Amino acid sequence: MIKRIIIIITLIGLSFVLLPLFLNMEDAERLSELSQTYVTEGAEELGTANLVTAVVVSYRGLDTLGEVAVLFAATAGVTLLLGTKKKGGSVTDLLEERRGGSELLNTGAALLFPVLLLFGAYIFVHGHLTPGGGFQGGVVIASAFVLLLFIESDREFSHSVLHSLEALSGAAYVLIGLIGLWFAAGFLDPRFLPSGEIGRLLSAGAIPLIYSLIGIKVGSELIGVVDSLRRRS
Amino acid sequence: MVSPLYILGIGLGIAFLLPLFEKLGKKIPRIITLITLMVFTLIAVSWVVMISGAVDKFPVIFNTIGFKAPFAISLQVGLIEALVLVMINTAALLSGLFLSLRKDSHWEGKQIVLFLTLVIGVNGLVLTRDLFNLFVFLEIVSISMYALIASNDEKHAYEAGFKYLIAGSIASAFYLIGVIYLYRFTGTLFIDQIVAMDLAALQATHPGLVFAIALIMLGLLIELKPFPSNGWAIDAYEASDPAVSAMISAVGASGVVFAFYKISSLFPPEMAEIVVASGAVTFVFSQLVGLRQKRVRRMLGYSSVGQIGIIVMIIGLQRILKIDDAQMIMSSAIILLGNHIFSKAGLFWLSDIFDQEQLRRVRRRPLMIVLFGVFLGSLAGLPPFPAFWAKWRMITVLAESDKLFLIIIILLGSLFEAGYLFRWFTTLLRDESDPGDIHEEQIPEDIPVSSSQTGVVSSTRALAALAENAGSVVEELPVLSVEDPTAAEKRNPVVLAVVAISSVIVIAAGVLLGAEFLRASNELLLLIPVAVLTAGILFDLLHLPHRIHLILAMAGISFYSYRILMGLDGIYLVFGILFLTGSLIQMISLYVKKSLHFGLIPMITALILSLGNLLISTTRLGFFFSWEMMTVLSSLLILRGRKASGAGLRYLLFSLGGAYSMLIGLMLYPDFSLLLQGVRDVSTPPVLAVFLISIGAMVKMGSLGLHIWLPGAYAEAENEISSLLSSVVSKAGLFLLFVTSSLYLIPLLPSGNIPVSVLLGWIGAFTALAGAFFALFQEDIKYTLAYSSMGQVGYMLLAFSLMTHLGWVTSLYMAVTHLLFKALLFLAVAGVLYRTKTRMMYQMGGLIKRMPISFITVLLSIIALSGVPPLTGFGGKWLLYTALIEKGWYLQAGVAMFASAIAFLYLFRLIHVIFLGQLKDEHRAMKEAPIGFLIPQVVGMIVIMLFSMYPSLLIGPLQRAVTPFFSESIIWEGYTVFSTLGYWNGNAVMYVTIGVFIFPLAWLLLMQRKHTRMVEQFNIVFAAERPDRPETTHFGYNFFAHYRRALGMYLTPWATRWWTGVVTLTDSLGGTMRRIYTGNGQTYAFQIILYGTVLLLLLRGGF
Amino acid sequence: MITQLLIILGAALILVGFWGVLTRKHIVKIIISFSILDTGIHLIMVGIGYIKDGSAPIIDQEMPVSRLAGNVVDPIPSALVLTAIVIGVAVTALMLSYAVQLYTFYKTVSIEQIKELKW
Amino acid sequence: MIVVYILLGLMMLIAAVAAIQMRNIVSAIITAGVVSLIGSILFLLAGAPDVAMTEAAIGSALTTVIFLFAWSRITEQMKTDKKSSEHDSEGGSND
Repeated sequence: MIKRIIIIITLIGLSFVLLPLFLNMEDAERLSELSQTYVTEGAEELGTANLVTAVVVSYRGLDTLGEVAVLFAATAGVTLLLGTKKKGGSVTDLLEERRGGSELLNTGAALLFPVLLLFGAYIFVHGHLTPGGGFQGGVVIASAFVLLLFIESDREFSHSVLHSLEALSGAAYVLIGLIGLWFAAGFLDPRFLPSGEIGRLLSAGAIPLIYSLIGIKVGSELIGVVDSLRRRS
Repeated sequence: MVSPLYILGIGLGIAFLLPLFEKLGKKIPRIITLITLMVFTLIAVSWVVMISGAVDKFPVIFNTIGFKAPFAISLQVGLIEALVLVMINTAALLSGLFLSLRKDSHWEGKQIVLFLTLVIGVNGLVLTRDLFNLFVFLEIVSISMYALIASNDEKHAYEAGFKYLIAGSIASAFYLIGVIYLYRFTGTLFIDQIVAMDLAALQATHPGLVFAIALIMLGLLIELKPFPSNGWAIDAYEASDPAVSAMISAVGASGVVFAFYKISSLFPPEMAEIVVASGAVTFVFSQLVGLRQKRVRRMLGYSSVGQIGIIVMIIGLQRILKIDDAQMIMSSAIILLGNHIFSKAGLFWLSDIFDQEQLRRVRRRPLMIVLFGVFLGSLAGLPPFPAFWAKWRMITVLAESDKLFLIIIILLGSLFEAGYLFRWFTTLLRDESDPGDIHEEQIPEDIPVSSSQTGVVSSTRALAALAENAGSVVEELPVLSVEDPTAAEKRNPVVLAVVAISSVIVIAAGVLLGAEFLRASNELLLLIPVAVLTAGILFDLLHLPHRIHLILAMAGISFYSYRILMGLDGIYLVFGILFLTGSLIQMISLYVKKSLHFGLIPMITALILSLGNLLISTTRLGFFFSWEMMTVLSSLLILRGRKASGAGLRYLLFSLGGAYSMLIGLMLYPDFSLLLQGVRDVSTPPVLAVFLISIGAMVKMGSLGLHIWLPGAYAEAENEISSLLSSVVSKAGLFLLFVTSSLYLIPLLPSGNIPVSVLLGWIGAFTALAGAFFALFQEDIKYTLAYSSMGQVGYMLLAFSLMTHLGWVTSLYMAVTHLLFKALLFLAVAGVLYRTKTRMMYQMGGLIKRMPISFITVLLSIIALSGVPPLTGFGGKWLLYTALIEKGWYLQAGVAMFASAIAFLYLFRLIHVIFLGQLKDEHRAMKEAPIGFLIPQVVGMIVIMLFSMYPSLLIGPLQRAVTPFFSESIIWEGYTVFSTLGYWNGNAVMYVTIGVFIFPLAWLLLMQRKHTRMVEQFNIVFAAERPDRPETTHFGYNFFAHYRRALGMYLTPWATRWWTGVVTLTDSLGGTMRRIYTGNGQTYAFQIILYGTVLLLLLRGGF
Repeated sequence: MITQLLIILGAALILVGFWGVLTRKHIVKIIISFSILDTGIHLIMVGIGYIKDGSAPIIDQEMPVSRLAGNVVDPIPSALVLTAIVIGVAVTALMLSYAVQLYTFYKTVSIEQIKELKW
Repeated sequence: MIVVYILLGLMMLIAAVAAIQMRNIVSAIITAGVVSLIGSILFLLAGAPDVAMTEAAIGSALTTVIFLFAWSRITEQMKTDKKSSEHDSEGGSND
């Protein structure tokens, strides 16, 4: 109990110290100078309708590359930790008992699966126009596979296809970045392709391409994570 | 110039593709990764080359996507980034090589992927100038580390990894909150833009600003494992694969350190002070806790944490200090970082090789010893390694800024660290028969003594805690005999080569830095010992025959001595002859050894050259460097002894303590170089400086209270080394006193007019007395001689502190004569020990007929030593008493007189027990000592006789050396010396004494002839003693037991007790401290949050 | 007002998260606490990006380029949160893998019983 | 508008506390998912649809799924452990 009291006191102390950060934070009246520039010039410079996408893919493109790398490392980590030849003793497939869902579920999933795939692809292809993009689309694609897992737990995904997809999309992403360095103004510059008319699908330079690659990579990585967590030791 | 984006871009691209490459072949990812790392390294090297060509054009900012800095994320390459990246990428490359070359390497698949992402992440951390981008790279690094920690699939690694994950997540949370608020307040994430803002004005409108910065600082600081919220990190170092620990410690931590440096430009001064405090606390306490640690990897973990702590401290300091000082001190941080990277990685690798080869000791594996020595030495900041120069620079800057307290912190922490690192070293070097104990003084216990006295008997118990630890450091390593029969097959020279590269980097960096530092004062010559040592070790590794090597070394020393002595005069010349010629003669005895003795000759040579360098160094740095070299080399030499592990460690620690004390003194006293040049009328130094410097000198001389290291070191070292140490090296302390002499004239107390030298005088007198007493009760002959040396040096201290002409002449005179007769004694005894194979006097006896020359040497030396006429010792004593009485120090004279009376008692025993009496059965076929031992003895005897007959030969030059300091007080007439109190004619004394002795002898021979009956030596009637075992019935055994009883409490080893107390206290302090590491991940999380809260509260107090 | 609300809410969630991290014994609960903590941070970040009466920074018929400034929320914090969320899930996945392996080795889910390494 | 925020905020807080206090792990995981879900509604309201989508897809859905997978793996192991040591089993070690 004393321990809890000490913890409470500490947390109170922490919040007390940080009060200047939490209180008197009114809504900002205007954008910061930096985002003002993004908002006023971003659409023109990059041709994206969704300015968040402009920031994510271009202005802070290095963050996003890093983010993909984080996910990549995490996938590798999860696979390494839960990988196949582990000492941890053998446990049978944890979903074994539930194997083979009802007919209805199977049919539903079979119908839903392509729809989800398409939806995911739609999200990342339209990342520069509407909310959402590579990450969200990737998750949707992953969820399609998760659905399959739920109904058919012993399903094995084709790992080599998954791995190749992941690796190649990642490498292509980097390659596009380098093309930006060679043929446009800098690394990850999407403007080596024409920026086109705002609001069109084929606009915003290489941004849709980049977001699609991110979508594929993120999707396949997340499938990898879920798959590793699911598989028996 | 290659864009840094290639490192990140191509690196990540390859990382993404690695799973595909694996399909082409199992080994392919390894090769590709290694090539990638090599490219990284080369890119970084190319930057360094480029930048050093045009420093003013850098740093260069590289933008992404073609927008300028605040609009897009940018990377920066400047000299400091380039240097850090060279170090990090090189270390990563070596790590990769190690991982792929080690035995049963499983380095494949995801491990390689994570390894590569880790390295890329660290590169990004160093390069990026954007706060949020920094966070992303931080997460890449962290996630790669989280996963790698458990890559060895061990139970404990999972535990440690989870704790690491918890801690890292909390740190990230802090950082992220800080970043978003900083964006809110400043409207940007570009570091340089924020730095350029008027943060103080901004603070007025946004009171939260400082806390936003503080949260960012805290996030990174926690990743840097500040004490006491760092248990999770240490667990990870302990539990994960050593190669991974090496990566975490060398590569991961370095990246975060650099990130911390990057954001440090945002810190307001109050925050910088908190950072300094945090770093200092981490440094000292981690090392303190490390003292208690017995598990090797955990110990290395504590060391890592401590090393990072000191760098954090510097990063805080560079925000506080003036701009020039800040740059200076930052350069030392970079050096320390590099030093840490390569040596810590090297040690982790070595610990892995140990596991792999199931080694327990390395005594017979020279290369391993060298590697260990290099890494440990560089971590402990010993010369000539980079950390030595870095710490020097740091301390210089701190001294100029009057931050004495921080200097003490740094030196204290360094001492602790040297303590546990070298405890490990000594344990590894230990021979199987070595108990690992401090030393084994053999004093019979069979007489009733009060409990307060038994301390003497078991001064073994004195540093029991330390010793116990020393014994168990490697306990957890698999227990196998020294050399496993299959070990030869298990060895993997290729892996050792990787480790060796790391050590070569450390050495090369150290030497280059040394050249850089010493060039400023034209003291490049001082690096000669390092060169000699390196060359010598190489010779040894290549198996150059011992004798050729010896001759080469002696020739080298002779040449060096010739060059140096030509340029010296006065006191310097006296000490030059003492150091160089004295040791050269003793080196002859090494000729006896036939086979290769690894490292012996290089180290002795380097030691002698370092001693010589003391004489020619002109600056504080040069002097301290040579002093430390001498210290380190002599302790390594002591460690060669079969049972010397404890003694060597103790010697090292005391010497380092003394050296650090001296260093602080030097720093308090900036005009030291003037002093060295013999300028005497310097401004009044602070009394503290005087004390600290004199402590440095007295440790080396083994003065009473600081002598604990002495008996073990002199006794347990090899015989030749003992001789060299006690007769030559101990005089270095005296030399320091002489060159700093004017310091001791200042008043001891602010009021009175008693100078410090009076205190020194008393210490000298009591050292002489105590040395004699301690020597009295030893059964072990080498301990007897060791304590005897201690006493003799006490006389020199006493004479020196008289601060009169006669006093100084006496001191120098005794130094020279002590060199002669102590070297003779040790060499003669060395010969005896060489033949008898025992050091216990009661196991000898009757050797007079077997070893006549040794007998004569010993006889001559003890006559000389004890101060009876007619030999040199008499002159010394005569001068001493004259000088004392002249000064009016009657009490001291009394003590000295008493001490020499006692000295005679133990000296007489050397002859009596060893050479007279009954010859042991096993010694019947014994021969005289080898010729190599005898040559120096004969030379020495001749010199002693010469000086005895013609004291002016010696006293004359000494007198002239001292004359510049004091007006002359003695006059010569022919061979007769006149003082104010009387005169001494060496010739006359000799003749009279001979006359006095010859007459009774003749009378004896004539008168007793008819009563004398010749008996065979083994006739039991002779001396009525039982000739054989048990030895305790030997007449020489426990010879002075009655005195012990009589002297009672005066023999209580106060000093030993005091130091025992200090060690026990430190040890238990460390033991208490480490209780905070409960092992519970949740507690660690709480500690982190509490730590953060406290830091923030402190900061709030500042506003 | 909305910024203030989101920030207070975020801070409250952070505190709840810390409370959970510091007091729950079950490692899965601790991981849950971390994800709540993360959500709190994301709330704060979005709150900071909010602009008075702002809408999403997306150009369409109702929101032509000329009207953007002053009427849309700051895109930068949104972009940062995006990244933070993905990083959060990556860390959570790793934590969960650790939880699974810890159970395999220690046969417990209580963090208090997982402390073989200490001192 | 403000009222909606406050209401959602309160729900979120309650859900968060509940997730931490609940004894049943599965409910706790799902409740934590609810916290995220409400969060994503708040994001949508605050003019950040991108974030809202991400939070809903990743923070709420995906995170919950991996939590459940991981937890079921642990419970699965618990079951086999219990089977292998039937006699000294002591019941629920959920919390």
